[in-house]
Amino acid sequence: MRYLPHTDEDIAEMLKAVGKESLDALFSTIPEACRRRTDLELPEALTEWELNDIMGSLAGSMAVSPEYRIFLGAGSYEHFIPASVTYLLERSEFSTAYTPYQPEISQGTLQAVFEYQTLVAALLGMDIANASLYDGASALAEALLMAARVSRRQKVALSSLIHPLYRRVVRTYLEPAGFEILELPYAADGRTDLNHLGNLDDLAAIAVQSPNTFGCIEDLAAIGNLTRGTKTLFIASFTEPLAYGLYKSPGSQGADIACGEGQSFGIPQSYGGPGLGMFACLKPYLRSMPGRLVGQTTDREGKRGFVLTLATREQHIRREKATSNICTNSSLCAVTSAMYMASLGGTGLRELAKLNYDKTEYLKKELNRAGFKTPFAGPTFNEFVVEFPVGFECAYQRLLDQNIVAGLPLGRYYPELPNGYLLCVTETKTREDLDTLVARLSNP
Amino acid sequence: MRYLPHTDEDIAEMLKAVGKESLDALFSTIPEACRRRTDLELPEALTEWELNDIMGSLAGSMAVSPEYRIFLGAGSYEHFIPASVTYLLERSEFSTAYTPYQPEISQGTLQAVFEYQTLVAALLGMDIANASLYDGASALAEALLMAARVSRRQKVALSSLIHPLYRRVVRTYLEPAGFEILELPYAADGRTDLNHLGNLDDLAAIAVQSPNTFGCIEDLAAIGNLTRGTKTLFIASFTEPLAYGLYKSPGSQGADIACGEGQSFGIPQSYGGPGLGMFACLKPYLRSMPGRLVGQTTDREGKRGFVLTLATREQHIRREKATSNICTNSSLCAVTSAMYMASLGGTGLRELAKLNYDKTEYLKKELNRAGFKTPFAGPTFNEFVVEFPVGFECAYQRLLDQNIVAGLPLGRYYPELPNGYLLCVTETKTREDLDTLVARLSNP
Amino acid sequence: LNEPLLLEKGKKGRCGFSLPRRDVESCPVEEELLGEGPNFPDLSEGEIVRHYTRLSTWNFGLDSGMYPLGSCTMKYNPKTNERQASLPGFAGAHPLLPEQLSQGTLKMMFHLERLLAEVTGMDAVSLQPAAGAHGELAGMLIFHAWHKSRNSHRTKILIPDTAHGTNPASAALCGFHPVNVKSNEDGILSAKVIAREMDEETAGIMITNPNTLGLFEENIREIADIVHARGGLVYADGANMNALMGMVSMGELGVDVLHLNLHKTFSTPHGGGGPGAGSICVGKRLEPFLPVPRVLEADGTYSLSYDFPESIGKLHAFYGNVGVMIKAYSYLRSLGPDLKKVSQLAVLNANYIKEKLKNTLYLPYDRPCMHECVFSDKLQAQKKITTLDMAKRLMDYGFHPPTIYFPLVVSGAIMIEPTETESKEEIDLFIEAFKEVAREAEEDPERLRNAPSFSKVRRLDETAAARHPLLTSFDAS
Amino acid sequence: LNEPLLLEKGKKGRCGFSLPRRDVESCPVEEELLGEGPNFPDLSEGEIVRHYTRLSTWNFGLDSGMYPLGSCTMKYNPKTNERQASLPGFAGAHPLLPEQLSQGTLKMMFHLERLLAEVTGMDAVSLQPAAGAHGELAGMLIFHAWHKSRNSHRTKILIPDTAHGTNPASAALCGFHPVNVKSNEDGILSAKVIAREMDEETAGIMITNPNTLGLFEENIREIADIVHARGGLVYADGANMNALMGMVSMGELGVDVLHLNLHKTFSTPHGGGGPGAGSICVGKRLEPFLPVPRVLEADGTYSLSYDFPESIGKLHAFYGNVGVMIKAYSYLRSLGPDLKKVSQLAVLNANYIKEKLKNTLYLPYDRPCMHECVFSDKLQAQKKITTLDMAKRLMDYGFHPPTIYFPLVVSGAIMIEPTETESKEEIDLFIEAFKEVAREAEEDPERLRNAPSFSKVRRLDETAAARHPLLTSFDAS
Repeated sequence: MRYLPHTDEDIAEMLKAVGKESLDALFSTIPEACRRRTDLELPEALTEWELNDIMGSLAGSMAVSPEYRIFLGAGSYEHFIPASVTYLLERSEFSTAYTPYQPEISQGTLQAVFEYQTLVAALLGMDIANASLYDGASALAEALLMAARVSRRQKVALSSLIHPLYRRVVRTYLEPAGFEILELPYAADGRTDLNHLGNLDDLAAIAVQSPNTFGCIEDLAAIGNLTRGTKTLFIASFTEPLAYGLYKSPGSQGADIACGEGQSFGIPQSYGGPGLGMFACLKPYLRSMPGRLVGQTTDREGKRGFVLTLATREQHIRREKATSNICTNSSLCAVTSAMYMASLGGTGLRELAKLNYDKTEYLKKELNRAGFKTPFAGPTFNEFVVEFPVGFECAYQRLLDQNIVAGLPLGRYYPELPNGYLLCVTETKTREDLDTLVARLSNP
Repeated sequence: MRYLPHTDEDIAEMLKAVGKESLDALFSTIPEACRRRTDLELPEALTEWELNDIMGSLAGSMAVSPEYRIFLGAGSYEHFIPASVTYLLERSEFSTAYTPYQPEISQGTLQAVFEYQTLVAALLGMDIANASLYDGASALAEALLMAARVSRRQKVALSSLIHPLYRRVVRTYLEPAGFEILELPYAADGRTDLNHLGNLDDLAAIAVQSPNTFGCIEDLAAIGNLTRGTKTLFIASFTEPLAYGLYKSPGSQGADIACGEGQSFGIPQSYGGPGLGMFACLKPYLRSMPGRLVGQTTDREGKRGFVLTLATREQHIRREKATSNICTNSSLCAVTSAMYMASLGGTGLRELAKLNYDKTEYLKKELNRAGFKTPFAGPTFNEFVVEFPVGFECAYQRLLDQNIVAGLPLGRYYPELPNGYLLCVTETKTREDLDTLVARLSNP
Repeated sequence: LNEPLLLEKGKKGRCGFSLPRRDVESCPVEEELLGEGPNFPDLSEGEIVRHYTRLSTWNFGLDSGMYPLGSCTMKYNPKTNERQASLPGFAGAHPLLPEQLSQGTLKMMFHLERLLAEVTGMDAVSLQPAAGAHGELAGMLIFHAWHKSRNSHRTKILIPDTAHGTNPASAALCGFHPVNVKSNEDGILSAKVIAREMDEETAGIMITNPNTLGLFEENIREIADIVHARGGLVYADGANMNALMGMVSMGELGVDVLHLNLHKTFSTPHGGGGPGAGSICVGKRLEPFLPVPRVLEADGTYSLSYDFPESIGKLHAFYGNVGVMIKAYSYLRSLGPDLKKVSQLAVLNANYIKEKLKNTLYLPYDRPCMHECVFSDKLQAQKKITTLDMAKRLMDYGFHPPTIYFPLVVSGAIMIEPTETESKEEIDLFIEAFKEVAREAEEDPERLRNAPSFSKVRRLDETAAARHPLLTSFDAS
Repeated sequence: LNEPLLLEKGKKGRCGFSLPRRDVESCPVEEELLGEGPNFPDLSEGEIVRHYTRLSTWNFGLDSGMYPLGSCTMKYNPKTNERQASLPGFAGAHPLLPEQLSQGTLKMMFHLERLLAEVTGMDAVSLQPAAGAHGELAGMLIFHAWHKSRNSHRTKILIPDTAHGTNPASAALCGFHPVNVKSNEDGILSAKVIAREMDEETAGIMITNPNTLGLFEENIREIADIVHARGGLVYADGANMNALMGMVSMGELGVDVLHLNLHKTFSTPHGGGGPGAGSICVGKRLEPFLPVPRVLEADGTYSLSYDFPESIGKLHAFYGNVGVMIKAYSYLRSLGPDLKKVSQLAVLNANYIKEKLKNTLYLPYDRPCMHECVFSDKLQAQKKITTLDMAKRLMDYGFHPPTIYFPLVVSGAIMIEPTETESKEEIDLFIEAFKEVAREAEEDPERLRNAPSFSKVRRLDETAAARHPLLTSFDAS
């Protein structure tokens, strides 16, 4: 096997050195009763070439662009990824390194993550950001746990327009530990209705997502005004960070924590993972923050360098009192997103965000013109809800056969919207794609 | 444009520093009469994403495996390329470097090429090898010119079973300079007929290819015996170096120069180029050898290092008296082939060569059993000639429609073989592929 | 080569990204929502490529040299796995595609689960956890859900001192209080101690096997029987599974829940700290509690099902780190039954190092080890040379240092895990280097204290970093 | 990190290659032909990856830093070009595929020829030559064939002292005797000199324009007229085309044949010395002589034709370096009319360096330069510091040195070509570094003579290498 360097001769010499007769004898400390009684029943080893065939045919069965036109967003976004980012990320000094525990020979990862922290903090308008969490959903769960630690409260309010799958993850994390979750309904304009919030005295946090699951931009300023001066933390979640190239940042609107999914920034969709949990907050919360942090320091000669820092918050030091159990995170995805953000730059980010917005507005208008309803009037970014006619399911299926995925049916998550579909338009869609969609929808 | 870093401000500052008013003014030394009168009429610049679409559709129109089963060899061979080789080769320290004129910061390329020279010399059974030439055809032409320099003779004998396109290249190189070319016919067994050679007194070289264009292994020993002790050089050319994993090397059979195409060793076929001109010879000819050479030396501290050496043979020093005009060669392809040879190792090379041989023999036998004639009895490696029935062209065309390319029609190059086809079988073909081919040929 | 920070580079107006052609009109944006966009630096593509290329050269990766980090299983990451995961059909797939359009990935996931079940000897698998600690959390949530389903409320959990560091934190997240259990003089757990600690308020035990001393927990079956008899469950941290493939069936040992680190045992790259994947494996009776959705198969068609009412729920927005799964699946299919040989050679390499270095470094538990061995700096302490000094000096010899100061049960621990992909020659070089470092500790201790000498930076001040945290360029400027 | 030679590594029985499954029986091989196979070292895949990864880190590439090699046009090599060339449809295509199955590549080649014709202002193009010098050879063969077609036998060729070094060797290959022509005190050719040298035995002239001093040959039209009037042809070495795109039409200048280096002007990587591509462009009257096969188009269908009886024949086994062409085509399509800006900025960068360094280094020709500028070590000579010393010292500052000791017409030449992809900041750093080196030449000359200090090896003994050539591991051991 080409990964195993041992020749028979090597094995013989090494066994001799350790005083064992056979490879099996190495396992002498495993009691007989603990030994596996049967051989591994695994399919025969494949050659590299057979593997290529098999994986090629599995991958070939998936519906992806350019063969398919996919108008799905809802937490995973199709964006163009520069070949330069793909190349850089494949450099094995980045990809095959471990967590940078030995900083002197890990300055590449450390500086790149430090820059990532800087870019994320700038993007979200926050003071500090960590080195990443698993994904947007677990980042939100960690943010709520952090708010509970900071506020010493057990109840959190969650907008019902937070991604439905994120809310399921939050329940998984919070319910066993005895937290209470209040879900906030939404208003007619497709934004969170804060009227039923009641008083904040027992609330650890209010969490909303913007753009929310209907694609609408939440009134973050209003929430910021509500929580300002209280012990309740304002958590702004997101699934599409590109929106902050155009819209005001959570930090500028009074958020205490901003967290969400960074997949949009140069990370392949990969059927939902790996993703990138972005996590940023205000400086006073630093020591309650989950996840790794990279900090700047100097070496013995006074030269700038970077290290993992504040590990005292982490599980390997604080054990059960750690701010979180997170250890392996999404470091390579964080570096990827930094490469992507650097590629865009401030100028490019704004232009790209505006283009997403404009293309989405174009589709919205064309759909309206063709007679389709868009039930929510709130401003959107690159997603919006459209109400298709009753019985649209068959048409949806026919469009699939024409290699078009016409959005996400919302009825599964919002039963009150049985004909609601969430459509997403990114820069990957040309005007022709949009015109084709409208035409096919009109004559499915 | 994302490759051009200059901002308007940069341009203004720099123009000021050089004392010019505008970018156009930089070209003031170009007389008005020499200025281009019209703008470049080039198609509008494409975005990276448009380019992906266009190139994807161009590439998509090409017939390649796994969609097609292609039984073509004849100088370009489909072999499996390990993902590890592809990865390593993409490392930009190798790919984006220039010729290693500054050895202290080019030890990567230099050591890799030194190792390449070692592997090639070992493969071909020769003393020394150069750092590569363009491709197998120009390597043969350079070998013949070198033989002429060494022997001070103007006439060379070429087997007619040297790749027909190589022979055309040789004519291009040799005829304007007044060299005479004698073509040696082939015998009934598909090997070069040496009977018409005559005396060697005016011959600079005898060149044969093995395996030859009919896939047959030439009797190199016989030629070695002929030229031994004479001033006539024996040049062994090849298009498929993998054969030397199984068959005796040219060096062991008395060749003075061995040269040919190294594409088989990990280099993509790429519609014929870039290839790799492998070139090796005996040490006495060192100073007449064309092309770059890497040699071992030491640095000031006595540490081993590598440099380009014997540049006094080359054009930038010797100008018109150089051994060749070659400058840029196929360095990255040489490194690739070294990676590939290292991946196989001696053990793997032999096994892979034997597998090519065995699969080819299998097809040969199955074709014979199905009633097809294989006109030449000489031993072969991974190619052989089959004589299809008169009027086979239509069947050939029908097989194309079934995504099978049933070999190369030889009539174009050897009019006496109007129904001869050269079939190639490498390790990329499974027994099932071979059985399918025979079945389809039998019932086209 | 030096390279400034990104934020110290760039000029407004550059762009390293190919902005798509604008083919629609510009639309106005609601004024009060419109932001200014972050003030990222603008760079050309060439500048970005150079920036990250330079940064990469300051990093030591597995492809740079031996990386014998104990407990981390830094084995060679095959390049073909990367190729497979980047196939457009995999990399470009949207997670909410209709099932009929995503059969390939679902099939891969289904089969990967079956393969992992066979390797571990467990009955059912969920690939959803995104990392080892995420898998531990899933395990603890399953403990919690199982007890709850039996109307039992248990608050404690046993965790040996030789367990992985994440275990207590994962348990605490589910409201369990960790009870520290000491290993015996052989470095393993004794059944007696467990019998004493295990009670009706204890949800179960989290065992790392082989433990972090690299030793097989020989009494695991007895321990499992005790825990089960008192209504508890047994969790095994499978991060060290690289020692045991084909040798042991975790299910037969009495393990109820086990997580695997696909980025350790199954060769997916660590990425400088992730992404990984922490698949979780359970016995039959715990299958109903696995995270949703689960991948089902019927008549050759694959689907995702949320219809498991006892499930602990979701742990990840979608289905976990599918890109990582593809690499692990490629590895498993490439090795097949050779996985047993992987474990044998990993254990051979570790025992070889243990034998060869045990006269150079203090070996607290001189017994046959599994895939890693643990030394300490006791012999060097007289010269006031610490584990840290030796680790830093190893860098100068071209090796990544081993894991240091872990496990906590050994003071000044040096935890070496070579993995099976290191050749005897490389290991011999490593041994020689370590011996040389030990010699230097005797003869030239200052040299060690000043190490490393050849790295991008010299020894860094980690204390200052923590005392005055500078976490962004804005902070630092 | 050190790394032994391949031949010093490995153990018999390893294999880093996945050998395909044997699905046919083994057949006997004729005994007397059967060899033993070469004694290559056997290594595992991981060992090979590590070997070449380590080697790569000892190399300076364009992605490592500024690479201002004069006459080499080391511009940023866009990553998307690599992506396109590695598309399976391109990379996996057999050159003898039936035309109906290879339309995509043929179409690319046809259009690339048209684009290059437009950029140069020439009429017809062949992409076949595999490198610049191969293009020169093609050009000389065309000279030869053209004269022959007119029954004229000419034996000489004019080559200025400011031409590229390959020119005389290329001419000699076709039997031409090069006649060296001196440039004037401004560093360019004067028409008078050409009028004196050009005679009826001279086949023509090979001009490099801009020449190797980085200067535009202002008299080129007049020179071309003279050469043409006496029955000769004008060859232009287009290696320096990066200076002139959109500014000059070579055809209008009177150039009959021109080669382009796709690996210089059109951004394809140099690969440590190749593969490149040296496409050749000609005026209408020389089109019949271009190499075969040529790519033809009819009704949107592309084909290869050998039907050009006056052709010089074939220069390459197939059609040249198609993989390189794909990258150049991608570049051309990505830039479009911005190519003019490429040349403007390349010239701006060079002039900026010339201005900024002309008080530090001796500038033999103080005139506006094109894409490169040539200094010399005259000012440093008093301290016995040579161009070589300064070049080696620049490495310590993180820069690849410029081209040195070329062109020959300037003694101790330092030839700097920044290209357009270097930013002003990077160029300012380079200028600052060079000034620092010049300061050191004054103050600490020994430091320069000992440079480089931070590279893998110190200054290497090139004389010894040539005196006792060790060209393989067998030689050297």
